Amino acid sequence: MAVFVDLNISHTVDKKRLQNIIETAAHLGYSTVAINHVVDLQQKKQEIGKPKCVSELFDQFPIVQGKSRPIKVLNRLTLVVSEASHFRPTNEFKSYDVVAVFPKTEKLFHAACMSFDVDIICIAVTEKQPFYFKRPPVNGAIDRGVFFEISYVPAIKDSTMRRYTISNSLSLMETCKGKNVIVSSGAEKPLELRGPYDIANLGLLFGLSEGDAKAAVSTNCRAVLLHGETRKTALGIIHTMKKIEPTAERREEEEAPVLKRARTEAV
Amino acid sequence: MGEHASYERLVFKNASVYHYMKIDLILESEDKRLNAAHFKQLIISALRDLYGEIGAAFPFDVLKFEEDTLTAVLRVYNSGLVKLWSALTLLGSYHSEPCAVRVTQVSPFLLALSGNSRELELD
Amino acid sequence: MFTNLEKCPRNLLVCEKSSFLNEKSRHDIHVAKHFFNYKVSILIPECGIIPSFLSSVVNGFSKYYLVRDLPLHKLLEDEFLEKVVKTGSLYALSYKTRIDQDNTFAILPTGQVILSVDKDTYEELGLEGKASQYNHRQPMRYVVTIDMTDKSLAPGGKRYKRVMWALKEKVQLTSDFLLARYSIGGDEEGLLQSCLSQYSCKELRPSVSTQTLRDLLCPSLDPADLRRDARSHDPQQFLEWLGTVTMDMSSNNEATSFVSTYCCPEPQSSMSQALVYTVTGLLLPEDIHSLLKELRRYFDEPRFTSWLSMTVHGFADSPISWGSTEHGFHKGGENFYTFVIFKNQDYWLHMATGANDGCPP
Amino acid sequence: MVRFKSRYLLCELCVSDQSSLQLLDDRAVFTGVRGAVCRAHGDYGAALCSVSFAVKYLNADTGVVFLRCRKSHYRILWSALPFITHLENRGQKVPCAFNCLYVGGTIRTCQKFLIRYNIQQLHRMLPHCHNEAERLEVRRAVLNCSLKSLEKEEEEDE
Repeated sequence: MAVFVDLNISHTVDKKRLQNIIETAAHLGYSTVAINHVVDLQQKKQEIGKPKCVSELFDQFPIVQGKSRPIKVLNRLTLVVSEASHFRPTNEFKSYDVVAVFPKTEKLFHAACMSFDVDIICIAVTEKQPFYFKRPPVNGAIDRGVFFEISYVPAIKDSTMRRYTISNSLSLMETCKGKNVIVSSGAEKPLELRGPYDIANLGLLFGLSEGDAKAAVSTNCRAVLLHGETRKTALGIIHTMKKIEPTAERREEEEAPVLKRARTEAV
Repeated sequence: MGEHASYERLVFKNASVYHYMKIDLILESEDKRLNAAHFKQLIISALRDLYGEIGAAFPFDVLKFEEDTLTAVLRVYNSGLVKLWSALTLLGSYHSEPCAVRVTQVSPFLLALSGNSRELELD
Repeated sequence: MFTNLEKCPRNLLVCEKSSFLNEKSRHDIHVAKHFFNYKVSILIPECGIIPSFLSSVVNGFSKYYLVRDLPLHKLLEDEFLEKVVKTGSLYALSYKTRIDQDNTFAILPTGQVILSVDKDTYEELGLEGKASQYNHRQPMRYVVTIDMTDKSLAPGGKRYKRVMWALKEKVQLTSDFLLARYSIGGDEEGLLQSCLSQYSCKELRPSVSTQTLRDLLCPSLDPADLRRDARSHDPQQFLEWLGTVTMDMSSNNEATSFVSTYCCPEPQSSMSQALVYTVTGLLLPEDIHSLLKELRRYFDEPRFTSWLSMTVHGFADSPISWGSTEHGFHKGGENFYTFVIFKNQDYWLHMATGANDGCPP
Repeated sequence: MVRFKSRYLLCELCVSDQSSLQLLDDRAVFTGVRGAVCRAHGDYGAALCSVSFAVKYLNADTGVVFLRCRKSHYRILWSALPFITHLENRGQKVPCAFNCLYVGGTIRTCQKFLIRYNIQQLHRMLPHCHNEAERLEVRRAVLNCSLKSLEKEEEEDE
């Protein structure tokens, strides 16, 4: 029981469209959204840039429907990896609130589950899953508090992809038993977004139970965000940042322990 | 107290055989018109896409449809609720033009649809 | 075929049949215990305009206030407690907070404060509460109940100080609130306003709307027959019909028609006109009780109809439904009751709640 | 390790012309059945069935087919089979119907059933032989074929 979150709004350079999508998300009752920057590491010369500051997007963020708060917008990085050597955590990661990885091979999936310092592992929805989900890596990911993501927009757009989405997520559920799953949109247009209760219902088709399906758009997303925070900070206990003042020497600032590690555990 | 009705109490669990849904159809271009029959046909075709001929055969009713606002109230058997709802969620186009269905409220009681406190706006 | 898709959330419907003249009749308790009412709609068959005695009752409904960004501890300070909470019945419900997502607060006229909060807030708050009934895998929502009338919570006491410390220093729980206060004298006009003068406070009156329906079909009702064994329609069918009327739907379809096969339940009769009268806002149980009393008087004069109905909807995001029974929002958050009042002072009462709710009393 | 439970559907392909069975292969049956599931149960049914769906065995001589799918969804597959009126392979249409004989949890139980079924069929068909010579011919053929090639039996029936 937490606020509704959509962690996958596709980034476009078209600012107007992005604003439109975020307004629609706020209207549908999402309290937090993340703009997804995809970097395909297969292609050469792909650099992980710093994301644009979200505050440039709006002068005033749209109010979430039925609430008096404005919507929260975050940045997310998704790395498409097909070779293990491509994945190199860099400092740029820290400028994103959430980092996801889309492993293309079984070996990488294993590595992503067991060792990569990421928050989300994307599940293929536009093609047939090229490998089986094995229990050890999936359990490893669950233990580490990493979440699996299913995007539903391809299922709206195309009948074949709908089949892949459903069958891939069903085979994932056979292994993970509905734990550590989030459902997000991947929307490129406002009309592709769906309301949180609709998604909670759609989760039943993906093999989730009713409670798990609602958690997939709310509590699990909250856990992802907290997990992201632990990556940015030292386990969420110490937060270091540079002081911008030119005269002052670099100092470590200790913030109050906002997070306890236990809280990021999967729910 | 012979003249008055004697006290009687009944408790029903899952008494209602139906669920009711209040929905909005949103089309990209606003000049398209459709009537209740077209609307139902659209939903049936969405059901057929997702659940095939067998899925498209289950009954549901369009209790109310307003052509100017494209809002509707549907009635569906409990066993078909999840199917109908998910078909509406995955409905993405009408006559090859993007569209979306927004579900405003779902309830096992039709009366509850007439008093949704989430619609209260005091500003 | 797809068994996992055929389940749906449970719902409860409690039906009672009794007479207002029955000494043991509990109708007033049921009304009084349903604290946060959002909408009342009255259906009077064969009636064109609302009788003046009814509209005057409705006009006398208590005002309510929308207060912006009000810290919860303000409502629990000694001064406010003494002046407002303990001298009349105060109803407070956080506004624009959703029970399945946000922290939701309510103050009941019994002096109980109910905080339905998420896990983070609960842990920071450090007040004793219990896990919400509607949790999944791990508790993510907790309900804290503070009884301000409890002696150990008297202002100045140790426990009181702790509560205030938690709400003031630990976490500043702030929200928009809907407030209303019922007092018999009604002398303290603006008492609430003066107490909360430093916050933006808007006075609101319940809004009223009237709708006349013509030529409709209506099921014939027999007060003695709640269960409807003998006849063919049951309480659900009646409630469904009531729904179609209040939402103005056609109810004379053929069984073969394509769009809708809904029909008015048999046996039926036709009605030349009917009046639907709705009041919306934060409505107090006391006011609803007086409305109910007046509705019973409707039959003092000879009328064309033998029954009328009153439906009261609760707030979907209230943390309680009846008394202190927990209320939740799964898909619909419905909690409402319907009185069907008969000429001979018999009544039916239907109380309904949705999936994440306790059973109505 | 938890085993994923499967169901095997033992089906018989009924055709008017026995030789047309030779036109079929695993692939044709696979696409035909998948198409039927998709028509009858839509994208959702097709997606459910596609998890571990396979044509395990096809005997082009006797028309015996083994289909495998997950235990939880075999009814979806089963209920779509009656709607198949023809299969297609390389542009050639083979009108046929699926007759589901047995549903088992392992290939082994299906095989046992198939043997029993074929023996039954043999007993049923044997009295139809027109003369002693035909009967002897059948007997010889049955004795000739080893236990390994069970499917031969049925061929002799015809």
